[in-house]
Order: sequence, then structure tokens, then C-alpha cells
Amino acid sequence: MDLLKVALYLLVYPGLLFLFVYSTFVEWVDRKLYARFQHRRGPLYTGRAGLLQPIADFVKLMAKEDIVPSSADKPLFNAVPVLALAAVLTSGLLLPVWHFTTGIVSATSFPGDIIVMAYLLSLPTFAYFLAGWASASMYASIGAVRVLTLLFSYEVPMFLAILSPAVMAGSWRMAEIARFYQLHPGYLPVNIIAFAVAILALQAKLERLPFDIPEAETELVGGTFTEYSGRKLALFRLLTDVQMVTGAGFLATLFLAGFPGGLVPGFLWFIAKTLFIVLILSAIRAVTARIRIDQMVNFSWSYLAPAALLQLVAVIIVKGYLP
Amino acid sequence: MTVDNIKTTLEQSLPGKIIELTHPSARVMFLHVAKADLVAACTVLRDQLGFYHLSTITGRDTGDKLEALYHFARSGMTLTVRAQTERSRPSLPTIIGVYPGATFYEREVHDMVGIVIDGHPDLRPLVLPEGWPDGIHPLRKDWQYNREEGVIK
Amino acid sequence: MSLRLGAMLPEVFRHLFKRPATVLYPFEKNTVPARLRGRPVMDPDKCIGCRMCERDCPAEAIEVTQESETRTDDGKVKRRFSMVVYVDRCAHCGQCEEICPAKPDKAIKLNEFFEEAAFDRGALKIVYK
Amino acid sequence: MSETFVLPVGPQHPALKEPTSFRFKVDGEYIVDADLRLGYNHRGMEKGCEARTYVQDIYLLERVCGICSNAHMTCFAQGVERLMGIEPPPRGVFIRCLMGELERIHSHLLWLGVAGHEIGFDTFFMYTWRDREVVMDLLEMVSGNRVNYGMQTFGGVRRDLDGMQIKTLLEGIAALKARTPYYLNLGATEPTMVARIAGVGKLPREKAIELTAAGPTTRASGVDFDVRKDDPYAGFGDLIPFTIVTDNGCDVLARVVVRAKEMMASYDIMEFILRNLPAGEVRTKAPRKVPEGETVSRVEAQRGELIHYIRANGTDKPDRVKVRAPTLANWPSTLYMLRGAYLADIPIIMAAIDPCLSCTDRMAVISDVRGGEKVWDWETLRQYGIEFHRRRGIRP
Repeated sequence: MDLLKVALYLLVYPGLLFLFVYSTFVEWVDRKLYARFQHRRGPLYTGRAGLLQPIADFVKLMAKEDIVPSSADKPLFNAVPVLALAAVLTSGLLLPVWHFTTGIVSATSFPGDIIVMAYLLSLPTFAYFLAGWASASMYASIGAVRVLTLLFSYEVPMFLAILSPAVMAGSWRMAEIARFYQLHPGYLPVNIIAFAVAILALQAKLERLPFDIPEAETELVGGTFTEYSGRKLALFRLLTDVQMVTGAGFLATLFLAGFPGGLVPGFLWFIAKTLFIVLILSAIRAVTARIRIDQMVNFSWSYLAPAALLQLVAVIIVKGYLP
Repeated sequence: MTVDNIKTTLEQSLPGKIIELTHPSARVMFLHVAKADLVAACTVLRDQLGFYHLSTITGRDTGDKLEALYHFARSGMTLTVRAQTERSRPSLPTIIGVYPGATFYEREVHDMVGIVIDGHPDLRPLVLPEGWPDGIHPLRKDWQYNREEGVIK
Repeated sequence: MSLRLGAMLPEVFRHLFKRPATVLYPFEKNTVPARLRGRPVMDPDKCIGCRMCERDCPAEAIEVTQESETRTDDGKVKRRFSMVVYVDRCAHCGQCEEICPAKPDKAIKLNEFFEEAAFDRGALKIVYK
Repeated sequence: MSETFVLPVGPQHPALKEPTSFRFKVDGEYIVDADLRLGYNHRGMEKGCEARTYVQDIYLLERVCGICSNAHMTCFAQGVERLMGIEPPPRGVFIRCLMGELERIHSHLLWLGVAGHEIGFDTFFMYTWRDREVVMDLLEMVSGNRVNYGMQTFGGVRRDLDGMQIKTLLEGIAALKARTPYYLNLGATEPTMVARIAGVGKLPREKAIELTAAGPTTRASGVDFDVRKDDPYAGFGDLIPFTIVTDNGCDVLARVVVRAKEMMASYDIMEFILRNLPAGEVRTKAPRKVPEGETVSRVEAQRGELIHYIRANGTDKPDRVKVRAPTLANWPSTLYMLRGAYLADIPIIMAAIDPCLSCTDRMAVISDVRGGEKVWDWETLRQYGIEFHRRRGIRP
């Protein structure tokens, strides 16, 4: 019975199947919003209103020829997309999207899961670096170096930002943090700066405009993914979508009070809150130009990191006056 | 600066070096100088007459000689300097000392008409494809290209 | 001028509620203007056989050939010409229509047809007899 | 960190809309040296002109470039008119000028969009290109085509305007005139955009003159070099008033500003033309043979000074036609700007001169340099491709 339950967790909900379906839906929402922001229509024909377009793209890429450059580090080149996808899929399991009661500590909800989650979300970045490095291509190598530079600039603000709601709630467990804010919604606005920093850091983590510096189509062709094609590229694209879902779910748990009310209302809350974050991410993508890597480093160390620190100090002060 | 002013200045600064100076239509002038006087003429144009802009260099095959036409421009006048060279061993001095922007134009002339630009630092082919045979210059009159007729069934 | 973060946000959100500017081309078609330079069409009844169009065509897409020569009752010679237009080469410049000296009406005209795509190049060789 | 390596950009690269080849010597994110190779887009037009009649040539030269087709046509037409000794009637001159300015608007809007795309600002790109449809529709209405308008001919223009069209043109121009300041404003206030274009691609005034830059590139470096003023044509100078826009910024931002302001100046020119259109014919009759002679004809195309040298030998075919499109004039200054720049700034610096490579590469006929077949069928091409990649160690 337990085995069946674990298999259900892993493969159906909130594991593979759910994440696959929902992440393609989120990609559709993102593309549609981006298109409408730009006065276009976005995907139209595959499925109703183009809903199946991301899936069609995925299937199409899976069927395409898969080329491995002869000078590439083949085992690494092949392994990286799978490993990275596994990491983000695991992070999906940690999201408190079922009727997890805060009392029960389980494999998917335990004290300290917030840290595990943050690291699982960081793994793809290292995968991108390895992918670029293993490609042994000029563009991919430059992309790989930029991935690391980018990582060093957004990772610290990201960690500082997710620290403040945790400090406020006095817990390292996502379910408990969400529960704290469900009970005291008045404390949510305290974390507003951290929320903004985390949104920007997530945008950078997802390598979307204005932070798509490692991919930078007009400069580096495809950046780290230049040499990837066919199945592996499909996995990478799926990975980015899943990462967007779990990242959005992560931020929604920490900053928007999670998903209360049992299975059905909790699920609806999850959809609503992640889509809200996706809307913000799309809007950021629509209104900015790609900045340069040196500007990015400057920006994050002179604005993002100090803002996150300021937030942390503010949280500690507020916490000191808490009854 | 009127046409007469330009004429007098040129005659004073390049005494005996002007082979021909014509003014066929409004704001267009042609000046023919010998190959050896080309750089001197360019210097006079830039320093004394204010032709700060070099529009381009045209290479041309006149039949028995090859010539290069240097089109200079200033407000209200386009002046073309013509310099000819023999067909057997065509060469002209470079003018990039006077007009640094001429470098690509000179390489183009070298490619298309085959005039060797003496003193040019870098005469690699600019516009002709890699593997183009040496000594073939498409804009010479004796080079003909015959297109095959496309046949539609 | 000062910098404004998200200067484009209001404009972008306004467009969320506007009808998209895209035209769904193969399904919806814009009307073409009356002066559109489409495919050249020849009327053999009006052609006088001067071959000006053939001479001036920059794409060498026109061939005019004499089909028949008949003598009418009043002794005039009446020639009939046919024309081949290679639409795959045609540049749609309209020089043929412009140069055509046939009176009172030009023998070659450009119509409003512009969707010239075809799978077979042979389909673009059009004969007017 | 003094390790440098060579980064190829082109012949095929997403930053390039047409094929050319750059070799950048880069040190990390900095460019140490830049080299350029042209000629991937040769169509043999100059040679082709010698084999065709003047009437055919005007349509051939129109197709030197899709964006500045009207500029090439105007330049060739006025040069040949000068050799023929004919003058177009005033109405023809006004319509010729109108076409040039409409084309300038369309090109500058296109450029704004491309510049946005090169720095990853796709929303900007979509909006400008949407607004560009307005001017494209106007051009289509007047000439019957969205590109390659075919309006100019020897002795005037080929089509007249009627009252209805003048009304539509004025409405379209008013709509664009209301819209253009938004882009100018956006380019100067959006922080990420300003971060990418301000201070990038510096070209000092002296260098712009020395390296014979042309068009908005040199005007953004503070040089008031504009053929419409220096060598007035198509009614500029005496009939049609206009203003030259210059800026002293010397960077990409200044080029955006110059182009946006130039569009505003163009709207004024067009409104003047449409309100003061003289009556009468639009063209005079031109002979088919051109008397012997030579001339130089210049036009201020959207990208800068365009120059044609035409030599006639008394027949109906020219002896030599030389075309120098503005892009070639701007390459030396581009290489200058690229040296020492950031890797990430390559696309925008290149885009800032509004390069048109099909304009630049038009002189040689690529004949069968590999020997043998001239027309490659699909199978041969495929085999060649496989062979090519195998030699480079990529297994198909």
C-alpha cells in the first residue's frame, strides 16, 4: 500500500505526470501572456486556443535528430539534461501541495526542506554550466562561464530573500512557514522587499529577460544549449518549464501563505498563486531589455543583496517586538 | 566655394599636374591626374579645399587601361579624381595615409579590377569568395560570365 | 530625462485588453489596393506584336511569338500573337504594362493576383493564346 | 587572463540578418580585435548592369536592396537624367521626394525594432514593427507594392497621386507622428534599454570624418553631413524645406535619437509636400539611348550617403555602373567601435549602423569556382553538406 502511495506521489501527483502537464500549461500561459503584451496572439492552433502547443513542441523536439559533437565530452553531455531534470522534478515533490498537515513529518515535508528545495532549484544552473562546458563549443563555453557568473550574482540575494519569511515564521519547514502566514496574514506585507528580490532572482535563475545573459540569442546563438538538439534539448526545455512551476510554487509557499484548505481548495490556490507569479515573471520579460553580465553583477551586489539584507534586519526587528 | 575657386586653387597647388579638369554638370567635377600625383592631389583636396569625405573608389576598365576614380565630397560639390594605370602591371599608390576610410574601397578595387594598391597593409580578398582563382577580376571587360538558361519543362 | 523603472508597463498591460494586431493570414485576408502589381495577363486580341514588353522586361520573363497571319477582306494584314509569361522569373515591376503601346487599351496588364506560390515550377509558365 | 581566442560571428549567426563574416579576437568578455569578410551575398549586379539596357537596369538596381530600393532607383534615375539632359516636372519631383521620405520612415521604424531585438527587447520590436505596417500600407497604396516600389523612372515618377490617396497619406502620417515620440521617450527612459545603448559604440567626431562614415552614424557624432543639404536632389534645397538632425552623443543612444528625430523631420517634409503638391504631369518623355558621358549621382538613403557612378557610351546600355551603398562606408567605423567593446555589445553596435549586407555585396558573380556543375540539385547539396561536416569531424 505504501509502495503504491509512493509510486503515486512520484509518477502522478505531485510528481512526473502532474508536473509535466502543469508545466506545459504554464509555458502556454507564459507564451500567451507575452504575446498579448506584445499585441500578438501567441499559440493558436494546436488544441483549443493553442493549449497543446508546448506539448506539440516537446514531441516534435523528441522526434528530431539528436546530434552529439565529436569533440564533446560525450558521457557528461548526455547525462547532464537527465540529471538536471531529475533534480527539478524532485523539487516538485517537496512543494506542500497536498493536505500535508504540519503535524506529520514525512519524506516530502521535514524541517529544513526549504534549504533542500533551494539547492535542488540551484542544481539546474550547475547543469547548464556543465552542459556548456561539455559541448566544447566556443559559444557554449562563453555561455557556461556566464552561467556561473550569473549564479554568483543572484544566488546570495535569493538565499537571503528566502531566509526572511523563514526567520519570521521561526521554522525551516515550508509547510510550517505557510501555516504561520495562514494564521497571521497580517505579517505577509512585511516580506514585500524579500518577495521582490526573490522574484528577480527567480527570473535570473530561469534565465529569462532581462537576465537571459547566458543564452543571449543575438550574441551567443544559443549559449549553453548551442550544441544541444533533439531529445536533450527537449529535456532542457521541459526542465525550464518545470523549474518555473516549482520556483513559482516555492515563492508562493513562502511569500503568499501557501495553499490552505485540503486537496481541492489547496490545489486551486496552488494554480492561482503560481499563475500570479508567472504573470509577474511574464510582465518583467515583456518590459525589459537584456542587460550585460557586468551590469548584472553590479545590479545584484549593489541593489539586490543589500535589499535582501535590509529585509532580514527588518524582519529581525519586527520579530523582536512580536508578542 | 564656387567652381572657379576650386579650379584656381587646384591649378595653383598642382601646377602642371592636372591632365584634365572638367565640370560636366552642376556640383559634379572630374579631375584627371597622373598616377604619381594621386596622393598629392588627395592631400590638396583634403587640406586646402575641404573635401573631408571620400565617398568611394570606382575601378574601371577603359579597354586599353585600367583606371580608378576617387569620388570626394564636400558641401555643394562632388569631385572625382581619375588616375590611370597600364594594363600589364596595374598598380596605384594607396591613399589611406590621407583618407584612412579608403581601406575597404581599395581592397574592393583590388578584388574586382585587379589594380594592386602599393603600400596597402592588407590586400586579402574582401568580397571575392574563398578559393577564387588568382588573376581573375570580374569587372574587367574581358571577363565574361555566361549564364545558363533555365529551362522549364 | 530621468530613468523610469518599467516605463513600458502601462502600455503593455493596456495591450492585454486590446484585439491583437496580427492578421491570421491564410484564413483572413486583407484587401489589396487597386494599384497592386500582380500577375501580368495578356489579351491576344489587343496585341499588336511590337515586342516592347519582351525587350524591356528586366527579368526576361516574357516571350512573344507570332501565331497566325490572316488577310481580312479589305486587304489588311491581321497578325495574331501569343505570349508566354514565366511568372517564376517575373519581378512584378509593371514595365510591360507601362511600355505597351496598344491603343485604346493595353494588351498586357497586371491583375491583383499575388499568391504565386506553387509546388511545380511548370505551373508558373503561363501561355496566353 | 591574457588568453585570447577567436570567436567567429557569421556567416550564419542570429545577430546577423544577412550573411557576412566577422572574426573577433576576444579576451573573456572584451573584444581585442575585429576583422571582417564580405561577399557572401554577391549577385553580380554591377557586371549585370553592363549587359542590360537602362530601362532594365533601373529595376535591377532597385533590387540591390529591399529596404532602400527607392533610394537606389532615385539615384540611378537622376544620374541618367543628368546624362540625358532632361528634368522631371515639379509634380514628379515632389512625388519622388515623398517616396524617399516614406521609405525613410519605414526603414527607421524597422531599424528601431531590430535594435530592440538585438538587445533582447522584443516587445519594443513588436510595437515598432506593428506601427511600421501603417507606412507599409501607405507605400502599397501609392505604388502597388510593399517593397520594391518601382516608382522612379527616367524623367519623373510612374504613378500619380489622387485626392483620396493624399487624404489617406495625411491621416497615416498624422497617426505615425503621434506615435513616434513614444519610442523616442522610451529609448531615453527605460533603464535596461538605456543601460544597453548609452555610452556604447563610441565614435568620436574626428574618427567619424576620418573613417568616412555616412548617414545617421556620422550625424550622431555631430557631423552635419547630409546629401540632401550638400548635394540637393529631388526638390530639396529650393523647393522643399527640411532640417538636418544631429546629436553630439556619439554613441548608440545618439543614433536612436537621431533616427527618431529624423522621422519627425520626415513627417514635416511629407506634410509640406502633400499640402503643396503642384499640378501637372508627373513625368517627361525620356530617350532610350543615353549620350556619351559620365556622372556621379548621390542620394541620402536612410542609412546614409548612397553614390552611383554612371558612365554612358552612347548606346542603350551603360558602360560602367558603380554602386556604393552606405553600409560599406560605415564598416571601417564599425570595426573601430567594436575594438575594446564588450562581447555582449557586438549585436547592437553592428545594428547601430543599420547594416544592409545585400547592399554591400553586389559586385561579383559567383561562378563555378568549385569547377563543374553550376546548378546544384538537392542530392548533390546534401552529399556536399554531409562531406563538409564529416571533414570537420561531425558524424551525421
